[in-house]
Amino acid sequence: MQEITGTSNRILEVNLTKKSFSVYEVPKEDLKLYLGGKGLALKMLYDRMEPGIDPLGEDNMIAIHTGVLLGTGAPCSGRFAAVTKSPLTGIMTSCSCGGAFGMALKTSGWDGLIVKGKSNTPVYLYVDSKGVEFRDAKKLWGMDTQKTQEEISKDSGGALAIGPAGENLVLYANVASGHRFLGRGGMGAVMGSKNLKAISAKGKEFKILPVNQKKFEKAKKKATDYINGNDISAGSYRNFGTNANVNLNNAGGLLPVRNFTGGTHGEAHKISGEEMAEKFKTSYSTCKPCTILCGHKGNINGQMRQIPEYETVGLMGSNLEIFDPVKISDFNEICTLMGMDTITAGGTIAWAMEATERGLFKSDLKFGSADGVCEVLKDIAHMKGIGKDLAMGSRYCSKKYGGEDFAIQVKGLEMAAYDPRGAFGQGLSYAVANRGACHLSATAFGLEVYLGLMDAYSYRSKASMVKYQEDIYSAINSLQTCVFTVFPYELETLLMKYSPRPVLKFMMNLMAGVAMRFVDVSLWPELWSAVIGNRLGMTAFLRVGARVQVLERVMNCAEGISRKDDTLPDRLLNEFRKCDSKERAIPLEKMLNRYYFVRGFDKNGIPKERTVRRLKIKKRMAV
Amino acid sequence: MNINKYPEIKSGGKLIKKIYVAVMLWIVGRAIQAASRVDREVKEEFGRLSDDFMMHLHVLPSGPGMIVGKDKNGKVKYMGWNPKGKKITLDMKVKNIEGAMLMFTFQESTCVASANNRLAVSGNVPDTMAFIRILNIVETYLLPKIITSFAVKRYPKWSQMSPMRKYAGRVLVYVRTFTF
Amino acid sequence: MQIPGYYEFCNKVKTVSGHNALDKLPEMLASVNSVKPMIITDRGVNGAGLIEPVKKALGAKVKAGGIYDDVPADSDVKTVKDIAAKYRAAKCDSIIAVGGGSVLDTAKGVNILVSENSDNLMNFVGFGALKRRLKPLIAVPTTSGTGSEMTLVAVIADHERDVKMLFPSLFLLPDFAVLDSRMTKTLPAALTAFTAMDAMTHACEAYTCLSKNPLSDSTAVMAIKLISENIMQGVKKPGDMQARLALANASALAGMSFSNSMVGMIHAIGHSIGAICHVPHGVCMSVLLPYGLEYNLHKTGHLTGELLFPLKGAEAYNSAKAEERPLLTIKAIREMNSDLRKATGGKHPTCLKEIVDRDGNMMVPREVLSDIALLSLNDGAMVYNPEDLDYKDALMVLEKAWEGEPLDRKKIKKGKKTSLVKVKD
Amino acid sequence: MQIPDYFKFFNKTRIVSGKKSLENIPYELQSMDAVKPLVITDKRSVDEGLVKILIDAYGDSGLVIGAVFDGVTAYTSAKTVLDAARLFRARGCDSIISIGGESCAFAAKALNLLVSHKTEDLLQFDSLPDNMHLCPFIVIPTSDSSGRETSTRSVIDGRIYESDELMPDIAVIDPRMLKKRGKAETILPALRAMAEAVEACTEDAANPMNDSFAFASIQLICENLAAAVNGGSVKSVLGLANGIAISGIVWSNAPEGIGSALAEELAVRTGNSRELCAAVLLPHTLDYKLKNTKKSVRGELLLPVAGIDRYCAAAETERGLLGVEAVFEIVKGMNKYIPVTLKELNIPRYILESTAEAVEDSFAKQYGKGGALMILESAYNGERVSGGKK
Repeated sequence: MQEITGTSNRILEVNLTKKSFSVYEVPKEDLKLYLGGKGLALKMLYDRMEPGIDPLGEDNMIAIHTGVLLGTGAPCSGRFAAVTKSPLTGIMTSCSCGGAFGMALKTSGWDGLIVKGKSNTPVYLYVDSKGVEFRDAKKLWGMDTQKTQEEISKDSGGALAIGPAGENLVLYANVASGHRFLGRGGMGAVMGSKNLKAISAKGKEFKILPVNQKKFEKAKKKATDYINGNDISAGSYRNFGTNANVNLNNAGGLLPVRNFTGGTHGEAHKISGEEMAEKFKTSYSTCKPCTILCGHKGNINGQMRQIPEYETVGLMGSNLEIFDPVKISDFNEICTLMGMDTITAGGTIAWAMEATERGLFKSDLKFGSADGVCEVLKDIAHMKGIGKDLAMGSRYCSKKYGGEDFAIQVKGLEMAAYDPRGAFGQGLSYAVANRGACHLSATAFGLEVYLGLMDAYSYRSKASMVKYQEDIYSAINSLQTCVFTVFPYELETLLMKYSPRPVLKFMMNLMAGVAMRFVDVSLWPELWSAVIGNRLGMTAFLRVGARVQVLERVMNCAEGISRKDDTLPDRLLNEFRKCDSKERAIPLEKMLNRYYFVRGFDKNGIPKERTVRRLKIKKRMAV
Repeated sequence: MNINKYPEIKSGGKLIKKIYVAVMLWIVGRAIQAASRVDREVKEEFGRLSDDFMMHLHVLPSGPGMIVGKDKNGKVKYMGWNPKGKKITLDMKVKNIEGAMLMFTFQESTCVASANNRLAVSGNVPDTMAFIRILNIVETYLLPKIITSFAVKRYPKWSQMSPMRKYAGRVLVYVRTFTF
Repeated sequence: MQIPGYYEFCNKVKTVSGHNALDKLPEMLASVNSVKPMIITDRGVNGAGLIEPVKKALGAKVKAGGIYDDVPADSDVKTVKDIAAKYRAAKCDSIIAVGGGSVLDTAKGVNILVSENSDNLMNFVGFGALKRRLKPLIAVPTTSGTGSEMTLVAVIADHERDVKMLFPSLFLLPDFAVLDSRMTKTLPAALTAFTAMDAMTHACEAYTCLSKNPLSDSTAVMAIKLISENIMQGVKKPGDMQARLALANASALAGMSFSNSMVGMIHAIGHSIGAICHVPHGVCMSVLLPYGLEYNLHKTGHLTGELLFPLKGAEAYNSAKAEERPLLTIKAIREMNSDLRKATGGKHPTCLKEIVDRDGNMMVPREVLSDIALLSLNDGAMVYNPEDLDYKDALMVLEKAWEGEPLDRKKIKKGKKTSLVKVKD
Repeated sequence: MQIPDYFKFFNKTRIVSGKKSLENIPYELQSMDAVKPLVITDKRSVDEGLVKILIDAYGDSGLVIGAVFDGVTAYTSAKTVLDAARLFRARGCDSIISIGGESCAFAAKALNLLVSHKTEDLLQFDSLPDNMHLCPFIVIPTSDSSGRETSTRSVIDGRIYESDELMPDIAVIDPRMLKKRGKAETILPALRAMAEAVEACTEDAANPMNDSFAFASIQLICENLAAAVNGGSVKSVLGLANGIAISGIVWSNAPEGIGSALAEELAVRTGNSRELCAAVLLPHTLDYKLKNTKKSVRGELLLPVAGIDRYCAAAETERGLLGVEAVFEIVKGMNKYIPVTLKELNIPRYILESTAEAVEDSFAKQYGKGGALMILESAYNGERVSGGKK
């Protein structure tokens, strides 16, 4: 078992057309500026890909990067990042996943993988320390994600696989690694368009050792104490998983009900984490290694199944007014096997139900009734019947059949299960998130509703709060560690833990920009510099986040994104939730102007020359 | 969507404008009556009109009006504003108070006003033409040259040739208009 | 194209134009769901066999409710009542009016009576009397000049009380105007010339009078262009269907233009000549056109200058300087009149004294001019003329028009000069 | 002047434009037997005080406004129309007035369909007859209008409803309703309207009546655009609004041209506004037509675009080319305020290809196989169309 201290900095560049591969050494400069994970993967695509290429064409690429912390045993570091150009939204999409493939790839001696070109026959890759083998995948073609992984994991530590949805180019097909997914943006369809069925890695050939073992152990212990001390990471998430959000959102009026018309629902408790844990006697089934342990599995009428995450429960449950956890779990299983993103599938089916109700679309889907949904999901995966249209996402369908005002999506990506009208900051976050309506770009509702540190119904200082959270999340995704570490690492620090709540509230509401600077985010850079060896201060860490965010915006603007796309669907701007008697509307324009100013964009949402230069982003595309 | 969030809206009134137009109509009515005695041309025009000529110029829907016509023995008289009990042969309706304001602040001459479809005239056409000519002459008497030259296509030549007729006429018309 | 301070433009008529546009008649009737139309025409049109294409177009599917073909030269109340009675007896549900201005006015009158099912036209006189859409009315003009298929005024005379009733209402606009070149195929050369010049006058006056507006301007320019390009062809070769269609379109365009921008002194005087000497309307128009433009030169000289382009084409316009253009336009119209006179073998007059009836004696004696002048002062069109006219001005114009010499412009009493182009006296 | 063998022309809308035209509305409604209108508008028009101006104009008319429904949003959905219909019936209204841009007019037309047929279901109207009796409908264009208010079309939930009767009875263009807008917001609706009018009169099936309307619209827009954008004088803004309103009528009487089809498809795919796409594509569609179609571009186009003097000074054969160049001048002259190439909009190539493909087949006969793509490519980098005559 050889050893790697720090990182190997070696990236595999695989060309599917020529069936060849080469090794790319990451320059020190990029490692310093982009750390790794999402940041480095994005930078690699920025250097190689021209704007305006067809996402399902031959020139699209997928860049996977494991990040520095993976394999070192740091808490919640079992995740890797992947970036590509999304066929669903036509702009860049970056996902992170906790599957076993990451560890396998890292311990095979590689830091990342770039896939280019297109193979004319179905193929899957086998990676080991020597390089890449192109193996025929004809007999794998058509298998679901779990069966595919069983087939090829005889000689591999972990694998990535697409299901029938990816093969049939469903625009929101995802990529499975064990029970975890590179979920959003249709990365499965990109692999499908390259006839790439799976990638498996041998793993367990190298041992990853941090450069400064003593400093790393100290930081690791501090991190573990924080996690175990925090009541969110150790309390609600550890016991009930992400579904702990159901009751919180229901109380805060954020729960999506009947295609985002209602904010709460009486029967929401049936699908809450607490009830499911007790009903299905759940046990842990998480990314490896993890300290928070939020993933769960349970006995659902006789079968041991992964408990659906909150997003699935929200969008395929309350959003369709279905409150039977077993049914939701059935939908989740089909999406897992077929390899489809449950958020977009849920959002599109919710649109279809309302469009049918209004006579714009022909289907027998009805709110509140689960029958027909399983068949529709299968039809979508195989592009049959109405599935052919629904496979294109709700933006395409609403443009074709009408009903654009209740297609709940931004830039083509369906909205996650938090209704922004209950947390205005979240509305801004959805509008400006680089990926589309994604909640992992900045979880503003956490501060506004869960912790109650900011007034949910005011626009004041929301822009600087969203900008700060976007930076910290991008930075965390560039280490590559789990974003749930935000709660313990930030809230358990001395300043935040012991300062009185009213002072915190006052500071956050009025001077969020200033208040944010006092938050102690030193733990992440400590872990990172312990592993790599060279110093990374807190401000430099946040600047990496800002650099990655602005780079992604530059790449998106080169695809035509500007202020006209930073908006919310009509329903969320002009209609009001049933539970909101005061009928408060989201002041998006005000927040947007402030956000552009804080971000250094011009009035039309294009990054200014000065901003790009100051963040040391190499000018490559005419924006 | 609750209905009573969208209330019915009654139309307000434009009292000052109505008063202004009423006063102007009164003055012009009286001035026509005066001019029919003072000015030769106006007398001829009225002469050519039928005996039961009765003209009612009023503002829709219920705005001020004036009635000028020939009484029993053929004399031209201003007969107030109430059309009840009178047989109107020429009915000139101004479509709205704003149209009347444009006319009586002389931003639009009578010809331009009818060209702009501000007036709805029913009754035979020759009477209308005669009335317009009479109105032009009366305006020449009532108003100074600068204003009238806006209100008329061509400032009447006779006012240069015989200033006596114009100024004497103007004095007489004013006297008759404001004495009862 | 200066946007005026205020204007209104309306032409709610569905125009259907083409060499055999009449074949679409059943389709039109269906679209206004009428199954039993009544055809109204006059003896001249029926005699010339112009009803055959209409009957053929209706064919088996649609049975005409009846044909009434003795509408007199100018419409009167009695005829309207007769037709209305026939219409009700045959339970018709729409009217097809085939003919000139008087047939159309009669049809409009009938349409009022049958739609409002009353018998007395009097209580619909004047503005705003009609409040609802009337029954369908399809106009098939057989002369390319009056443009009455596009106008909203119906004039019906009441001969007992010798008064002309005016019915100005948007609801009187026909639903369809069918411009079929076969309808004017048999129009003799002289009539073609008169009616075309009538349309030309409509367009020229619409371009220069007070209610001038962008749409009337562009339709007027288009009409003049079509007429100047096709009039000679239409007169010389009556069989040329393309020229016929062009003239029919031009007349409709001119109708569209003048029914919104109104006409001025030329029509005022023309109506009076028609009323006193019973001269066909088109004849007076072609003679008086140059004089009207000359009289208003100091007011609308620049607009008359712009008319040179549709009349004589781009080269003539470009080679002339701005000051010369108005006079060139008037000269061009006079030349057109004399060319038409040659082409129609002397039937087309260039001045009032040359107007002769069928058996050659003069229709407009000199001594009648003063009555015409007086009558023209009271014609509604005078309101829209850019310059005022009193009795002496009208008489001077008529005398010059009688002689056939151009106006002596020094004699014109000029109000405020608004012409942007200084035209040499 | 070539007259087609057969054509139809219909303009139901009466244009009332200019000073104090709003005050005519009570009289006009009464002359159509209506006394109680429902006003359909959007929040922006209410905030700008346009509704207040109408209410003042109603002063002394003795009439009542049924209600002011301001629920119309940029994307008009059936739900909004049904709400308006409920309000219409509850207040016992008998006519409709729409204040605002395209979406208010579309909602008003759909409302007219619903209340005149006393039904709740919009979807039954897939093909509309041309002789329905609808309630009196008055449109009041504002600075957001881009021409479709006075057209025969209404788009609700992305579905198209088209009939001659949907045209408004009267379009009242009053300078007080034309509030000042930013430079781009003034230019775009005007250029889109000009694109519709230019396309209508350069089609093969152009007829003299629609041409005269188109020429009037183009001339009004070209003459007033520069003044309206810089100084914004009342006359120029009023002229522009008239030009835009007339272009709606012209568009309804002409077959759909390749330019507007491409603009529509591009707007749907890229999220840019229809006005911007139409403005960018206009010169290049013309340029392609000039060089690669049999009929090329007729000389008469130069007259309204460049004015009578430049037209008469140009040689007969040159006019087509000069007309196209004049259009280039006008559109490209606006590059300080709006993007004038697809490149500036960063539209990826594969979207250009799929747009061209979607539009190709219905115009292949007239524009040849690769026509649509060539137009988009030349619009991408802003150069003249390659190949063809010059």
